[in-house]
Amino acid sequence: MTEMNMVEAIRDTLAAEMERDERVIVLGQDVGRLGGVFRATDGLEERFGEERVVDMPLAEGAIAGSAVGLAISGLVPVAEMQFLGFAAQAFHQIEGQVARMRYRSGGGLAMPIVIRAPFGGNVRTPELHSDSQEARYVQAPGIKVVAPATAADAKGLLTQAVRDQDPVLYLEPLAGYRLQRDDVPEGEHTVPFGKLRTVREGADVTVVAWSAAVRVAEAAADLAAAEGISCSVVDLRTLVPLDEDGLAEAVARTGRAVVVHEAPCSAGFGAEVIATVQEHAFWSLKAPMARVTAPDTPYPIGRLEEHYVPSATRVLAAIRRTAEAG
Amino acid sequence: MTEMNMVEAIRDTLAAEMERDERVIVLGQDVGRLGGVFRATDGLEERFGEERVVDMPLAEGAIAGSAVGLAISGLVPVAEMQFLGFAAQAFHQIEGQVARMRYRSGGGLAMPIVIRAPFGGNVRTPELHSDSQEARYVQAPGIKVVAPATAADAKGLLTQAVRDQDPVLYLEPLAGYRLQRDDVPEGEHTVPFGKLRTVREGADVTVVAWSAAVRVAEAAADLAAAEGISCSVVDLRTLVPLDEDGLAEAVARTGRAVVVHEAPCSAGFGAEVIATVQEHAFWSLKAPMARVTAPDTPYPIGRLEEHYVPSATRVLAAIRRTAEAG
Amino acid sequence: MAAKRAENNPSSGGTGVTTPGLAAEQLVEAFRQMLFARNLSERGFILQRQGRMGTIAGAQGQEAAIVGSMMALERGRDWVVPQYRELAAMVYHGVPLVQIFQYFMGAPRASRFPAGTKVLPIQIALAAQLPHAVGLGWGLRHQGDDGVVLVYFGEGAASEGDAHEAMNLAGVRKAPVVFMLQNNGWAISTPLKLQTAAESLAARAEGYGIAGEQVDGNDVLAVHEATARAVARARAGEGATLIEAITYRMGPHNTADDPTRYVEPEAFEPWEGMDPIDRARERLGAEGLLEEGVEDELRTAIGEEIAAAAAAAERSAAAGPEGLFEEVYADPGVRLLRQRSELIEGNR
Amino acid sequence: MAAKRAENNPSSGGTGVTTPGLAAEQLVEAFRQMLFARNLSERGFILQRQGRMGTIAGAQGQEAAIVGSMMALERGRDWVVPQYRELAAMVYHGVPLVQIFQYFMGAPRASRFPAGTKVLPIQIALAAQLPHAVGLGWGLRHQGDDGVVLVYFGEGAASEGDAHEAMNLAGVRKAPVVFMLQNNGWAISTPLKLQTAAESLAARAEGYGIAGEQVDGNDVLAVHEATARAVARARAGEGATLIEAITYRMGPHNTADDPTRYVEPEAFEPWEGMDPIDRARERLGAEGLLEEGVEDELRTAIGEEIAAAAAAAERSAAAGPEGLFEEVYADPGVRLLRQRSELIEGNR
Ligand SMILES: Cc1ncc(C[n+]2csc(CCOP(=O)(O)OP(=O)(O)O)c2C)c(N)n1
Ligand SMILES: Cc1ncc(C[n+]2csc(CCOP(=O)(O)OP(=O)(O)O)c2C)c(N)n1
Ligand SMILES: [Mg+2]
Ligand SMILES: [Mg+2]
Repeated sequence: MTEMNMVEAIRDTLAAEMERDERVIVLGQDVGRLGGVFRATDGLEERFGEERVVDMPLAEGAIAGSAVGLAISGLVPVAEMQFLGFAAQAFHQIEGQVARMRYRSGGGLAMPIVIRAPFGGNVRTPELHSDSQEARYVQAPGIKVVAPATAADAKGLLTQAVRDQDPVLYLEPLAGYRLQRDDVPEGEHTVPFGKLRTVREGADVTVVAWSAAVRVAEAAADLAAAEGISCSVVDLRTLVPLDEDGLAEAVARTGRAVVVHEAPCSAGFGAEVIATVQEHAFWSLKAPMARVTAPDTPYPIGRLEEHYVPSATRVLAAIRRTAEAG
Repeated sequence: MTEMNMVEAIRDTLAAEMERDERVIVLGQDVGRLGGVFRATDGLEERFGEERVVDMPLAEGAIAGSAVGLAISGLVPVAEMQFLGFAAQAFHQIEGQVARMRYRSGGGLAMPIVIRAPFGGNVRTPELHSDSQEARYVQAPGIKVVAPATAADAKGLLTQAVRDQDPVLYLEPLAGYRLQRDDVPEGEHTVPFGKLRTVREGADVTVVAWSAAVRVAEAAADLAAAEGISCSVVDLRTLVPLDEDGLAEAVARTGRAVVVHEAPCSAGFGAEVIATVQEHAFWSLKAPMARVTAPDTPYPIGRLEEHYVPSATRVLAAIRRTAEAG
Repeated sequence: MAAKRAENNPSSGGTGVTTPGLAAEQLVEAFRQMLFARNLSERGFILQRQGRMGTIAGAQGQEAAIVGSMMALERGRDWVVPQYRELAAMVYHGVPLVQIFQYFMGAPRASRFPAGTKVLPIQIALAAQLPHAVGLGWGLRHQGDDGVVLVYFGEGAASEGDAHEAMNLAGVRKAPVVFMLQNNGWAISTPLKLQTAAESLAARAEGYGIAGEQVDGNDVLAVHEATARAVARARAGEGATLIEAITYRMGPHNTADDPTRYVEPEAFEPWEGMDPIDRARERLGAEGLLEEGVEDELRTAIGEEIAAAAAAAERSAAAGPEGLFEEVYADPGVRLLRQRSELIEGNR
Repeated sequence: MAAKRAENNPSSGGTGVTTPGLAAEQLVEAFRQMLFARNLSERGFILQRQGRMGTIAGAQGQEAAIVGSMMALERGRDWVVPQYRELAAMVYHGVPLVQIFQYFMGAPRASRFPAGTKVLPIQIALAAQLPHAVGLGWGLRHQGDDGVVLVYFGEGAASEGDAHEAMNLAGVRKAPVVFMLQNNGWAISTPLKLQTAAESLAARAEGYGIAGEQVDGNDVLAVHEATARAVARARAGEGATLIEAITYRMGPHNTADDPTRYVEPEAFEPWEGMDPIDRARERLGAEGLLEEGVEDELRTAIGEEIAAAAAAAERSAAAGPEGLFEEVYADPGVRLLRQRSELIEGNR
């Protein structure tokens, strides 16, 4: 085990995978000499050369779109979108092409592509940089959607993503990049897709989250514990594939659930969590499941983000309500 | 009242609104001389001239993006996306610009824009033409999402959309374009946003749908009635704004719900319907709410679409299960 | 690099390039391929009208642009990335004809080509295939493969952002790509003048630092020659070329289209007598390469081949609901497998 | 329309256009505006370093390109659509300086400009403002308004599909738009040669049927002249122009950037002595337009104005959660209003 933050874990994993498999190439805006605006690719160009770590023209569609062709040629492209919000510029390529090429070709063309993108709030960015838009990619069949919450999972899930035969949208929480350090297994470490992580076990309410919201959920669980409410916290890790059995069981054990995410409420992935749980564990529910999310408004400018992004206080309030209901 | 199909209702409404307000202009691919690939704008160019009915270059981003500028100049653009699937090419302009410009400008710049787009299955199109992608626009705060199921509502909601100060994504069901004829009020007819339509009242199960799925829901309700199961059918009409009270009440009255939509299951708008209902009407629920949707796979080629798009038979099966549960 | 102007399109009133680029027997083969492309389009329309096939876009009028370019590639070495009218190029480069029909009949897996076939499936979002072609060419070169990628698109598709992003990237990466822009004057009902104010689309090449040239798209030799030059340049590591083939859509956009709604009859006038097949036949005749009766034999053989493939495609198995789930993911996961069994059971 | 080449950018080694385009007093005003732009950038960096403001991108090195172009518009008649470095142009055309600071301090409604201000808010998705500018210009003309739209973007943004789609549409609609492409050599860390292989970005104009020209972007007179020509053309209904102003980013990309990680010191060499403010000062001096001490007075006055605005912005009210809900919709509907009251209560 080595203690590191998430950016370090991602960087090390990329280096290890590039070392292991020369088909892996990294492409994106400013990923080369600069090492990425968050330094997630720092040192890679120096080590692997500018043919394998490629600074791309400023065109997200061409980044995702050329990754399709690179994959067909036999390479394993790991593309970076500088911010998830700008992946909107490539949305037609990601959902219409990256996600569908295997299906379109009846399995003839595999798409072992990783698209890495930072997202999430609380870091005072200009507009569009912090938007949480994971649900729209869940609605694009053919791509997997992965959202680690810890440095260890960042490594394990990224390793899996690079080796996976399917395209993976790999979401990196901006707020967790440097803030949080944790123990990361040394050497080979993969985390399988579709298995949630039980962060803590508790008896009264199950809090469901992913990515940066997991830390908020944990903080809220701490506060709740101080009030005598015992919470489970689960980290979904991957939205596609979804661990629906694990999720249903985790909620069934307490009969109460609070889902936390940074995206706006309506049609956010929290809705899917609730729909899935009530389909699989309806009879064990003791109270309505609650969502703690951003409101249905655009990500705001700096001074307002503390109100927008779910806080431990807001999650605590929902935990209380949910624990007391019924 | 005049009997007409949906394409006729849309065409007449566009003409009436262009007549009423000279600021209204229509733009899109092949909307002019051809009158649109589905003839929804047939005759408009002849009547209003090619400065107000504008054939655009083949670039969806420029259609949505220039609509933003046209609106700022003081016009009321009604843009057509030839198929909703190709609005993906304009997704960054729709969610990042059309939807946000009012917010960005602190209310200084209104965006009275309508984006019309046909969508939905059962018409044997090539790939991407039939995709149901309404949920991704619901996750784009700032735009309203409207999906009429009848010709009368097509008129009433389109009139409202053109007059609305907010941008509206107006979704037209391909399958309903010509198939279905119904009575449409003559003269001025608006339908307010955010009020669902009760298609029929029933005692046992509430079936929730919008757009083309409403007809499927009705057909299933007929089949259920023959088996002695009495269904309410509600048509949401607008997804944003959502009539959450109307929805919760409609489900509460029966305590059982089936949601039907053509989009893939995961993170589809059906999840939002279920999440909203259980938040507002949990204690009245007698059984898990069911979803009848497409699977989490891309819209398939012709021979498979009968399996993909929810059929009355599949909805009936879900109604039965839901009626019997608990 | 300024774009060359074609001297022989109707608007400039020329009469055709005369430099021979294809050997005699290749010229006959090109003629045969053009007949094949024409027949395939015509058969497609008939089958669609008979309700035996879905919407299809024909190649009528564009056979020289398609055949001249496809034959400038080496089969098994170079790649073809189609828009949707280039069925003949797909077949020439290894796609079984029966799969073409299966595709339009809506059969699953119709676009899974035999291993080693260097052709991408038709994809429907206009211009979205262009960045794929660039990535593919770049990736081949990265791996020391000297294959060249020929990608087709229309003058309508050229207005999409993807076209710009792809050509600019090709310039930066010196990708071995030939961008074959078939300017057929129409994007469904939208005429060129509403598509762009540019006088030359090949002129866009300069803004990307790639080579550009306009060519008479109805002259199979001229197209072949321009493409062969571009392929040689790409093969030699000199990067991409944008070829604007000036041609004309002689039929409706596709089987769903009714051009009488938007085309003035005059629009066709300058193109009368420009039918690429007629022009190729004249050339063959002038050079004494087409013996009496040969064309009829070719047509008969082609007709039989195409009819047989269509019939075979119709015999292919009906598709069950499990087809929905095939090859969405390499590894679909529990949730999708559950949806699969529920759907299959629900349909029983 | 072929693009004109600038004769006076470092790569071609020229020394500056001499045709005067601005009257004497306008020239002094241009100089003042450039000092203002420079000071605003510098003040922005200081405030950001002090933690009093968010990330900001400076205009250092690009003042001539910005000021020369903005002054070629008529205030109150023409429109400015910025990328993000053109704060001086926004202020010149009516945006209150205090709102500029409020924007970077993250205050709500900072981009709601006084009624009649013909400036669009900064928006952050690169190139996405270009189709807005085209729609705006087209819409003005449609309504008989002869205003012209000046839209700024960088050579990085020029690689986006939106740039292509917008310029092509401008050609078709003959929209009265001036596309001011500031080619400052860098997009964050990405140098021009990895951005495009084109030798001239102005050359792209030909592919859209619009006018194109390269200009020495560090010569305020040259920029003014080129823009004035383009504005006149647009006003006369002759359509759009793409101006490529060759300039150089003298500082980091923005306050978050550390250029020593990626710029070789040599990269700056050709630009030494090309500081647009120095060049303007020289010209003023040569023409006897800048009396001793005037520059200092200007600098002092500008410094005070800017400091006062920054201070005023800091005093503006803190934002409560209701700010999240303002102006998302004209008519928010029940659900959003419920979310609003829940959020406000939940935060109490
Ligand atoms: C992104 C996208 N937008 C719209 C369409 C609908 N569409 C299909 S073909 C076509 C016209 C294409 O014109 P062009 O590129 O010139 O090719 P041509 O049909 O003339 O060969 C349109 C608008 C589409 N398939 N994809
Ligand atoms: C669509 C989009 N992609 C990425 C970014 C992140 N980004 C902000 S500025 C910048 C570089 C812009 O370069 P250029 O257009 O040349 O303008 P300059 O900064 O040089 O003035 C990048 C990549 C963005 N804002 N928008
Ligand atoms: Mg065409
Ligand atoms: Mg730049």
